[in-house]
Amino acid sequence: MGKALDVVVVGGGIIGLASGYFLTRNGKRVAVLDKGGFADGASGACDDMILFQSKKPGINLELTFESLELYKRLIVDFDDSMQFKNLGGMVLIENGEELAIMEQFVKEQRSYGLDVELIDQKDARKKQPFLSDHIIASTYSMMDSQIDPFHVMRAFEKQGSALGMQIIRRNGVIAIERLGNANWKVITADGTAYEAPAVVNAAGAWAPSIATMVGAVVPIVPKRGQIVLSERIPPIGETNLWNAKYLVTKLHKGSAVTLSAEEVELGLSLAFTRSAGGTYLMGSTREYVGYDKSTTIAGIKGIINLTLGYLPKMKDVGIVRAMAGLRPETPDGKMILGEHAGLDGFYTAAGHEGDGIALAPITAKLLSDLVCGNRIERTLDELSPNRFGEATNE
Amino acid sequence: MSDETENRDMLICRCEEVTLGEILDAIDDGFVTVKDVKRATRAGMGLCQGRSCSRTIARIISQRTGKPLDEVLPKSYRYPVRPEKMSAALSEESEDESDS
Amino acid sequence: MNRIVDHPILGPLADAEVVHIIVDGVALTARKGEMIAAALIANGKNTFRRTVKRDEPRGIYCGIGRCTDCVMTVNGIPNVRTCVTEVAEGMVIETQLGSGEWQ
Amino acid sequence: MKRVQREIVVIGSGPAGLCAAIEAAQAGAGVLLLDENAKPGGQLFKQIHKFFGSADHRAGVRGLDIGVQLLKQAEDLNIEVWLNSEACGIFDQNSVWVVRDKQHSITVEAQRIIIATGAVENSINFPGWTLPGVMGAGAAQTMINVNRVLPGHRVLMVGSGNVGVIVSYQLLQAGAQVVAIVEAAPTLGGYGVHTAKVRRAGVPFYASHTVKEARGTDHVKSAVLVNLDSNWQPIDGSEFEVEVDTICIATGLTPAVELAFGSGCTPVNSPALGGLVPVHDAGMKSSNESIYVAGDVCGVEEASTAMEEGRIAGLCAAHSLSYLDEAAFSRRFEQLQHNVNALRSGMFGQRRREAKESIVSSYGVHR
Repeated sequence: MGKALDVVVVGGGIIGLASGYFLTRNGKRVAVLDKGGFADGASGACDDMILFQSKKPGINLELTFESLELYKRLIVDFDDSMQFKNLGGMVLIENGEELAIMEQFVKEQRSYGLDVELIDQKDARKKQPFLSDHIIASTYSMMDSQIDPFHVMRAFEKQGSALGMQIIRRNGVIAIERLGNANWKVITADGTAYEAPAVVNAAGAWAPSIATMVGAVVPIVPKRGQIVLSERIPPIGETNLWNAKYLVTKLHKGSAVTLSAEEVELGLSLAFTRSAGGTYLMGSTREYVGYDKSTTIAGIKGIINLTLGYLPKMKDVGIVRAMAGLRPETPDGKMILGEHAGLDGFYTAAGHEGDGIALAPITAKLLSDLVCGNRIERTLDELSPNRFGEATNE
Repeated sequence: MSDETENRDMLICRCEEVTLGEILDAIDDGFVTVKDVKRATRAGMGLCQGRSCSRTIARIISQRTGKPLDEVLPKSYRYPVRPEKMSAALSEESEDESDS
Repeated sequence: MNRIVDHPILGPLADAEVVHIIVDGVALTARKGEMIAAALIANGKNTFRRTVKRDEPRGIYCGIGRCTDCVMTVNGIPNVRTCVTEVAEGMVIETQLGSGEWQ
Repeated sequence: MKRVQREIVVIGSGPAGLCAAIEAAQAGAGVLLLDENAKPGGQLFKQIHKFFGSADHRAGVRGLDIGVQLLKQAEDLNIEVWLNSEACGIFDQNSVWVVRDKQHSITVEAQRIIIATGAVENSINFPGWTLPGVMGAGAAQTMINVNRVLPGHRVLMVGSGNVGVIVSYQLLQAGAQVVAIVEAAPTLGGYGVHTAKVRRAGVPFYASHTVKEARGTDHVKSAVLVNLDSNWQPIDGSEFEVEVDTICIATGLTPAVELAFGSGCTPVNSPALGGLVPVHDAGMKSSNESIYVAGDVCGVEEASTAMEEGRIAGLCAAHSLSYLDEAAFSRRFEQLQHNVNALRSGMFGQRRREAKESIVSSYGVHR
């Protein structure tokens, strides 16, 4: 079983590896367990974004600010850029209704300290020459940044291992028992057991099944997102792009902005972002299909249809791959971070939906402070696993 | 395959220009399957999606770690299996062109 | 010229309609129905592109449309696999530098 | 996207695909045959050498002539053939996404799919292996026999298996000079009949040798060969340089399994058959009820075995749609089984036969 441990982290995606690194840096002896290979979960099937503009004012937006600052410090500590880039972002506006709602939303975001503005068609076209004529305006923020998930995970792994963090892959957790001495015993597929006073459930979309092993309830639902990857091409315009339509239908339930049948059925919205490898990730869908990670003809066609609607010139660009990831979604759109009531030493750090890359450092730091008993300025009640009351598995 | 250690600068992945050295370093860092090495180095993420290099990478991992080949493979198999222009993925075939 | 004009098994090369192509600004002739890569090699051109990182020359490698090493910019569109794309009259073919230019 | 329905869709019109389509059509099923190339026939039209084996395996007939005969049979049965049509993916077990002429997309909903996508050439790596002029032996074969263009004039062949020696002979026929054939193993690989022809033409063989380096700036100018000791390590000082403008790599083939595995067919590793292949039963059915496999995609063998496996797949796919009564089906099935087993004889054949038998016997386990 190896040397005694202080924390067993279940789940080796970006949240698990980041948490393992911060805990190890705080002097804890940590083992990170993953049932799959490197980045087999959502962390390996998503875009690179540290995105502000899609966030409603509130804790998610605040935590994204803090997370960006942490990334900047980690880049210095690790002496590794991890392909961090600050290209900025534009949310594309197609009609008057969207413009009215986005004007209001931008005002709110600015009051929350987000440096975002509305720009007209001419400026939008200057920043993104491939834009379709029907785009009437856009938001623009230099805050939206990105970092390469694979570089980040490899850096957390390398730095953590250097400090003694263990990483065990391809060996899933099959049971977690509570021992008499108040330790937890985590039993893996090959029979090895890992014992420690603290267990962190960082299993993303699979966090519910880990929680049930200790009788806890984590109301996370997998939400499939299909993504289509282009071939490597020189940069298309300055910034990454999203469409206002989807955001508006979320912000204003009764708004006159309507989605097409395809957009409703697939939960389609535009996310057009440049990867570290020079390819463009085009997405994405939002489908409740359980743990099925396959791609579909409807999904791929839907994404291409949507993208060409906003960027017609992309028609001559080739696609090399389609993939899907499972976003871990919570009922209130906020992550689950904290110790479970009545289960001392059992923590959950999961449920980041589409923001796992952006929020990994701040999640890991707060989780590590919780486990180590360090003082935390902000209250984390909003994120507590116990906020769902007597949640039952409906 | 000439002696491995000497040719660290030799390319293994033609599309993404990933060298033998980068792949060996990734293996030594614990990335010991074709999928792991792809995500750690981009080898296999290029235009041909690993068709040219996955088998070679599997052999290098197997030689370096002693793992049998079938533990190191398979790579991931995602569609489309050929690079297709976005316009081609979309444009319907008109009625007359295809028969019944 | 690298064309196999006569062959002990396949016999003499049948004549084919001539197709004119422009390669890096130079007018060349090709045979109707043949692949771009074959036409270029027949005309003595073996370097089809230069790579993104190392700016190294690349040409035909698998010859059956799978390794994507033979891609060039054809009629302004980069990453066209020349070993499985037929020539066409007036086709403009350019050696591709890196990931190519997108107008 | 436009959707059409078909009973049986065959992907790949090489020897396996052509024979699968013919057999299924003869049984009465509706067949659509797809190929991504402008001409059907796959490797058949590159094989200008004479086949050998028993008479009913068309011994003494050249590959390309077999191709012409099969195409004629397919036309007589008016099998629907879509050329320049790439099968990009198989979704929900039976929907084939096809892109035609690299311009149009169409979804073909098939009751049965026969994957006959063949194999791709392996690579070996040495400094300079990415220079123009270094290519697969199959690429050179396609250039000379299909495109009638010489890829180069002074050729080094790496690998002495059947592909290496046959392509060397065809390079000579096309007017190129084959400077040498190197083989890393201590003994040569190909069938004696092919090796003898090439040796008679004066081409030197270097067993226990490999390429240490290819030299050139924009194109291959020369190759440095090196002698290998008994455990395949280069012997310092044994290097010598040969002036060549082309290096052909003939170091084996790997099944082209992306379509099969992308649609969820279960893989199994079979070194004797070229690596990971889709598990299949004696009737060539994969782990997926509606998907059959045939030819090099489920085990690298020869064109003749690919043709027989194609026929078995076509027969069984048609029968699974209740074409042919039980008696007619089992009579034909027995005959085809006999044919394919007869081909897997001799030292090489035996190893492949055992590999196939272990795959078929493990079929139940893998389902």
